[in-house]
Amino acid sequence: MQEELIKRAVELMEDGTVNRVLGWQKGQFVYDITPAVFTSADELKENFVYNDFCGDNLSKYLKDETEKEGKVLVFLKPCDTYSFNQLLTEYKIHRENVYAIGIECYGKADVELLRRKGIDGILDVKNENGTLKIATIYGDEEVPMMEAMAERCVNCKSKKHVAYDELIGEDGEVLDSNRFDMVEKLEQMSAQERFDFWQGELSRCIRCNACRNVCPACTCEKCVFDNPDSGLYNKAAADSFEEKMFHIIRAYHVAGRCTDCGECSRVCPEHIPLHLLNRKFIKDYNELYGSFMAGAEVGQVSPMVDFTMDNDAEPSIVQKGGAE
Amino acid sequence: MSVKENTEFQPTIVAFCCNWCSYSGADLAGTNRLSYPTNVKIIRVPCSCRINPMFVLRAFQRGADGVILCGCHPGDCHYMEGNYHTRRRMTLLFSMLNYLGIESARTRVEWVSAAEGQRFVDVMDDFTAKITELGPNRRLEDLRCKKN
Amino acid sequence: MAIYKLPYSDLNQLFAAIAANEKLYLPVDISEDEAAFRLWKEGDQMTKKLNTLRSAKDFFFPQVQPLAKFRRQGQTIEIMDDRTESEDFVIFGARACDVRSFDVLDRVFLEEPVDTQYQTRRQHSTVVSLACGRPGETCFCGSFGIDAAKAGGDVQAWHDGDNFYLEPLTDKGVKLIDSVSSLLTAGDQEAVDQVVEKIHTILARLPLAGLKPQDLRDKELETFNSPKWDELSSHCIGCGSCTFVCPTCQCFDIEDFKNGENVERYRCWDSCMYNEFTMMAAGTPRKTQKERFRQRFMHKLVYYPIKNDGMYSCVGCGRCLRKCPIQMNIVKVMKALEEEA
Amino acid sequence: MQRIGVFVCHCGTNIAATVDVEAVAEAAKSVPGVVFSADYPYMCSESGQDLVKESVQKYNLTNVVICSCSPRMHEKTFRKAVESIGMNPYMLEIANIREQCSWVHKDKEEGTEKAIMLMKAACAKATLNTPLTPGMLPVTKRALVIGGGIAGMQAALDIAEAGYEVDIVEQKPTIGGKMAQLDKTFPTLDCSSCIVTPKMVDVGQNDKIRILSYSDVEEVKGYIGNFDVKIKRKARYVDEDKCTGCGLCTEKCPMKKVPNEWNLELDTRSCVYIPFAQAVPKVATIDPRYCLKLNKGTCGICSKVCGVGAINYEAKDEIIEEKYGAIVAATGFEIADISRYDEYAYGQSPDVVTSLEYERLMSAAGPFGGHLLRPSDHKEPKKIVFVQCVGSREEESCKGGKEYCSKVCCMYTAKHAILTKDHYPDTDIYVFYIDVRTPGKLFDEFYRRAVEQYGVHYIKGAVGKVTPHKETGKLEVQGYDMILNEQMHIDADMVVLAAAVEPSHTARRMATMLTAPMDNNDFFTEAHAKLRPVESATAGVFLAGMCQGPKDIPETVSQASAAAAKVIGVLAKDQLVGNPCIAHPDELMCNGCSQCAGVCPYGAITYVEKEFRMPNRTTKMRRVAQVNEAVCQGCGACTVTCPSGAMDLRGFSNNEIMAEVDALCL
Repeated sequence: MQEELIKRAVELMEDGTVNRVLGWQKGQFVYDITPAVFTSADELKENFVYNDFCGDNLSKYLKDETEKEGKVLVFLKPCDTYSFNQLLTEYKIHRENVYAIGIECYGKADVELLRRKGIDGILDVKNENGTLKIATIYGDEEVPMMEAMAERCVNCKSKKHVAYDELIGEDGEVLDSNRFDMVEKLEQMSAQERFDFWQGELSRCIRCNACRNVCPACTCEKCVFDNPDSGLYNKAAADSFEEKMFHIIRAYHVAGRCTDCGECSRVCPEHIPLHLLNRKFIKDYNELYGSFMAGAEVGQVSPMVDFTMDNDAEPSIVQKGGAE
Repeated sequence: MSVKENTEFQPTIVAFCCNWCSYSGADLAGTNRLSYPTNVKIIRVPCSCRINPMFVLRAFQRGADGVILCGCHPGDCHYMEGNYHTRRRMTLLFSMLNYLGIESARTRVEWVSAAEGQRFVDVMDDFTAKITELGPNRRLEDLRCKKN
Repeated sequence: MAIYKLPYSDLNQLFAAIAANEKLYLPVDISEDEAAFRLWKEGDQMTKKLNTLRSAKDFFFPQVQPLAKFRRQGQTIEIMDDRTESEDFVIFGARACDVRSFDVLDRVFLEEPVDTQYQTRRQHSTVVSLACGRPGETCFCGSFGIDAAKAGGDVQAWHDGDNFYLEPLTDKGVKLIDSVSSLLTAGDQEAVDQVVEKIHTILARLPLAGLKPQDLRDKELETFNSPKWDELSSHCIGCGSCTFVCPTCQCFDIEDFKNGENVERYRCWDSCMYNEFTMMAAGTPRKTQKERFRQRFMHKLVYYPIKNDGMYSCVGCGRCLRKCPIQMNIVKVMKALEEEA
Repeated sequence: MQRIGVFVCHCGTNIAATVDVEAVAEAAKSVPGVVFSADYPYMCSESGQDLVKESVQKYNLTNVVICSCSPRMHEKTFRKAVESIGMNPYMLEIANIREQCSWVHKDKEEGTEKAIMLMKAACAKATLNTPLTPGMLPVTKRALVIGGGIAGMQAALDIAEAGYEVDIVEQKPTIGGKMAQLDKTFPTLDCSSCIVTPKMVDVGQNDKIRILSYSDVEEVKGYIGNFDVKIKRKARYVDEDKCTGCGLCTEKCPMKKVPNEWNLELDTRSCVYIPFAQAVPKVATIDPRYCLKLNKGTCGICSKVCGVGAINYEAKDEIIEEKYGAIVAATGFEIADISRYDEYAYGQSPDVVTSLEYERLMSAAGPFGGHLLRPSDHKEPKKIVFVQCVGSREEESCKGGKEYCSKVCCMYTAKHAILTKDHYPDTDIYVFYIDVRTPGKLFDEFYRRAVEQYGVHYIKGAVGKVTPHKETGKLEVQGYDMILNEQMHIDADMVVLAAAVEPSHTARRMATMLTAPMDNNDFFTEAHAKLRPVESATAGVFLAGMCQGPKDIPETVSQASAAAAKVIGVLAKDQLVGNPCIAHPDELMCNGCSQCAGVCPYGAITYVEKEFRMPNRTTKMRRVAQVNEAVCQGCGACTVTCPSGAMDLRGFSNNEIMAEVDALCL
């Protein structure tokens, strides 16, 4: 796959379709891959990488990238294409300045999941038919890819590319995933249990803002949490209230725009399952106002700005349905 | 803070009322010399759709034990659609608070028209009673804002 | 100094004995993935993980720290000192990198004007370090002359699976060992040397073992103007994860929390990666992410060494290597700068 | 730094009985920013107002907080008072310590405590007040009326009467609308043409009114006082100014087989045509779909016979641009398509007709010259069945019918029955109904006349099936009488269906252009169902007639006159004063995501590309929101949608509301 992508990128650069390529760059280990812009065939051949660890969603970079001179080539995994469309919906990408290639994805590995298994000192990881063969300082290990796969990929919502100029590999289908199972499980807990769960998770937050800054939906010129005049400004949670405040507002502000790409949970240094907050909103509006997938199409009206006169539930439904 | 300090729990209740219906309804309750608990403190907003989730959270942070939003009945909004937006936004916000384990009875939306002075009183009586029963807000409090 | 030992199985008794006298903080598992220092309570096990996610700097320089309260009464304002005197406490199991980070921070906070909050906490602490039996691929403390096998602190410790070895290095350390001496027996240097030897063998095989920082003290301007910064910073998302997991980052902001008519003043960590860092009336001095990114690494690799006799403000703990959302980090920066040189 | 003055009203004993007003005034003294406080028996009295004014001047107050009755009562009074001495009226806040404190609480201690909190909250908000100035907007003193039916004509005449110019845009070649097609009107039975054609003439002759017939509104931009409208004048191929309406061309036109819309296609007309004798403007129009000259290049007879040379085959559609200060939407209605109701055999037999077709059949200007004949065999019908509520009052799930009541059918069916009986007393008439609804002056009397005096058979029940029998020419009507609980069979000669009315099919497009809201049925929504029934929520757009909901002629005319009065109210002003409490985007923070426009009920938000200064002497074009101050009504829906808080509401800003929250909670 990697070779194919490089070949096509070089072609498109050579025929003048694009003048640079937004992709993934090799790191010093097998897994520390950095998003990067490549401007020559040599750079591509030397440093471009596409492997099991290329989890980064590149679409948000297009916000700045498409404001530059000339067309940029971007590689988008199926879930990234949703973010791409959502950014287009919000006028964040200049479509004419980007050439999007949709690429297949069978799920990405998360090195933290290997570490969770006690595997450390990782020197190399090879995927051989669904088994990760890991070389470490302390000996070799084997882990089935499924067990090293990020939660968002295990519960992949769609293998379909909803936007692209060209496709490399197969296009898939929207999947009937189990991504709401954990939300449901939480819903079925008692209020006290839920409170304890979230208190435990959110109290670990260090307010590094990685979840926000990586989020393709977070494109504000100035975030309310960075704005001393907003009434929400704060740099660190000085009280546990502020941990909740930050995460409730963050999730609320992206509700109806969040494509459930899972970047927030991927980057959280504390492994807080932030996607469970976003998914709660998604699950709620799907159930209450009809199925909606942000980014499925450009120009959709989000359920957060829409309403029906007669069919919308009253807020009291929360009390009736909620476990106490 | 209530004068009945140290006797029983006196909740702080913030009621956001839209200018056209509910605030007038509250005025009517006064004009008719009806009565509801002093715990209820009303904030006037042009429309219930003006109420930002952050106001609701702010109220809890600063010491509210219950927050209630009142607007025109669906279909009667002075701005035609405002309360439809409120309905969705607050349903989703309340659901999220509930999901985080915050007691769902602490938040409420009620539609009160300008003619429903009695209803305003009934709603506030009931809400105050429910919050009193529920006790002080502990799950969404900010310790710095607690009175000492 | 003398070496003491106790059977590994008696570790819990050691914890209990220390905790009987003062507060004991121990790295424990807080989730499947991460460990953190927590106040020890009966039954807590020391984590098997290499290191805590948040560094041990939290003990001396916590993320949020109250400074003062302003209470308003009528037309008068009362200012209340909010600082509390610290109690004695023990940090147990800090790694060599974190122990070195205290030296880095000391040079900032204990310089005139002395940060009394930091100073108080430092004075009240006793640090028991622990050698790294299983360093990870992201470790590069050796690059800064740190020996993960001899972790330093007030007491340094090792374990070889069967026994736990302790060596007091300072008066505070001796005092701590004395207070628990009933549990300890004399240890043999040879056993410790074996552990050290074993660790050194592993350290030599680490992928970043050969990494050596350049002395850039007389290349301040060239480094500042290096074209590499553009590329290195180009995909930085400007979050603060590297800063907040870093054991040596020491920037903070002072904020007021308006609480009705009262104000609570506190300080909290800030990150030079944030665009509102050192915001002034006229705006921010570092307007682009490149400038902010450069600031962080210039500080660690150039400015700090210039002021501190060549000591780097990085201890090679590798936390930022693991936590950066886009996997850009100080090692890549060091390598890129070296490439250019 | 703020210098706030707090004024506490006793309101006689209304407040003072349950609130220790002096304690409130005293407590105010220690509130940050307050430099003066006082209590007074009646703040709203002239001397009370004087106290406020004097204090403002004496203590250099920047803000005033009045603790008194509801702001809905005296906010305006006090704002006027402070404005009179040069203070910005929006630097004043009211703490409602009467309706929401003294009157609802009995315990004086508690009441006082709460009043103090309300006072503090008002002070907290006042501290953040900023001076607001309403925008002034110029007014183009001309009106546009969309639709030339009775509603549009009446509105235009009333506006013209007040001295303002009006343009009527009518899509058909003539004004007159549906009313001109009616035979008689209920309940007076006067001839519809006889009352509507003089109106048409009045409109045509009024020098303040310009009729733009055979035209469509193409684009509406702007806002109250300043609408920019593009109107398409469809090519008529006849010069309106030259044509005298002599009708010679229509006689000579060889293409005579064009279905005649005017008679609902019950007969035919020529290709170049004048819709009916009293058409206004009375000029011919060439139907380009059928014209031989336009389609095949042959014929050209009309041009040859026209004595004034009015025919112009080269004519093109033309777009004209006009400015208006106010717009009346009077787009009227259509008869709903009932072809899907197979059971009534509409479309299968020409003798099954809609009520409007029946009007034409009875009309003296209709296809049979006023002689009631069956369309199939031109024989007089002896037995007629009327079916009510065809397509009205139905569940949508049923056949896509209308849930609403079409309102006029009960009455016009009674009218049809009476008229038929009047002219042809031996006709048997059956009316199948669900309910008979006759609210209206002399309406029930009229209906009772049909039943009691004319012996029309009213049957509560439904018609299940109409079967046309070719051999007998009869229509077999199977019905069900709910009162007798029995099936009925009637061999009718004609069946008349009271088809639902629905808004004009152009209404949705029009509403989008006008940014005027519509309901699910495509009726325009009024700004307030009770209190602003002739205004659209979009400022400067007014509603008249069926486009707002089913209504009869007198209701339509009253609404049209009311709408005209509202238009005159706008046009009479040289400038409009805006509401200063409106949304306002901070362009530096707006990222142009465009969610706010999605919730604005007034279409007040638009986006522009603006250039911003960026670091290192660069600039960047960015999409940012703009709020049209004339259109925004200040609901605040957009402010909550804006994640960055770039959109804020003046007078009720985020910080002002949160300051109140803080003061009330702490």
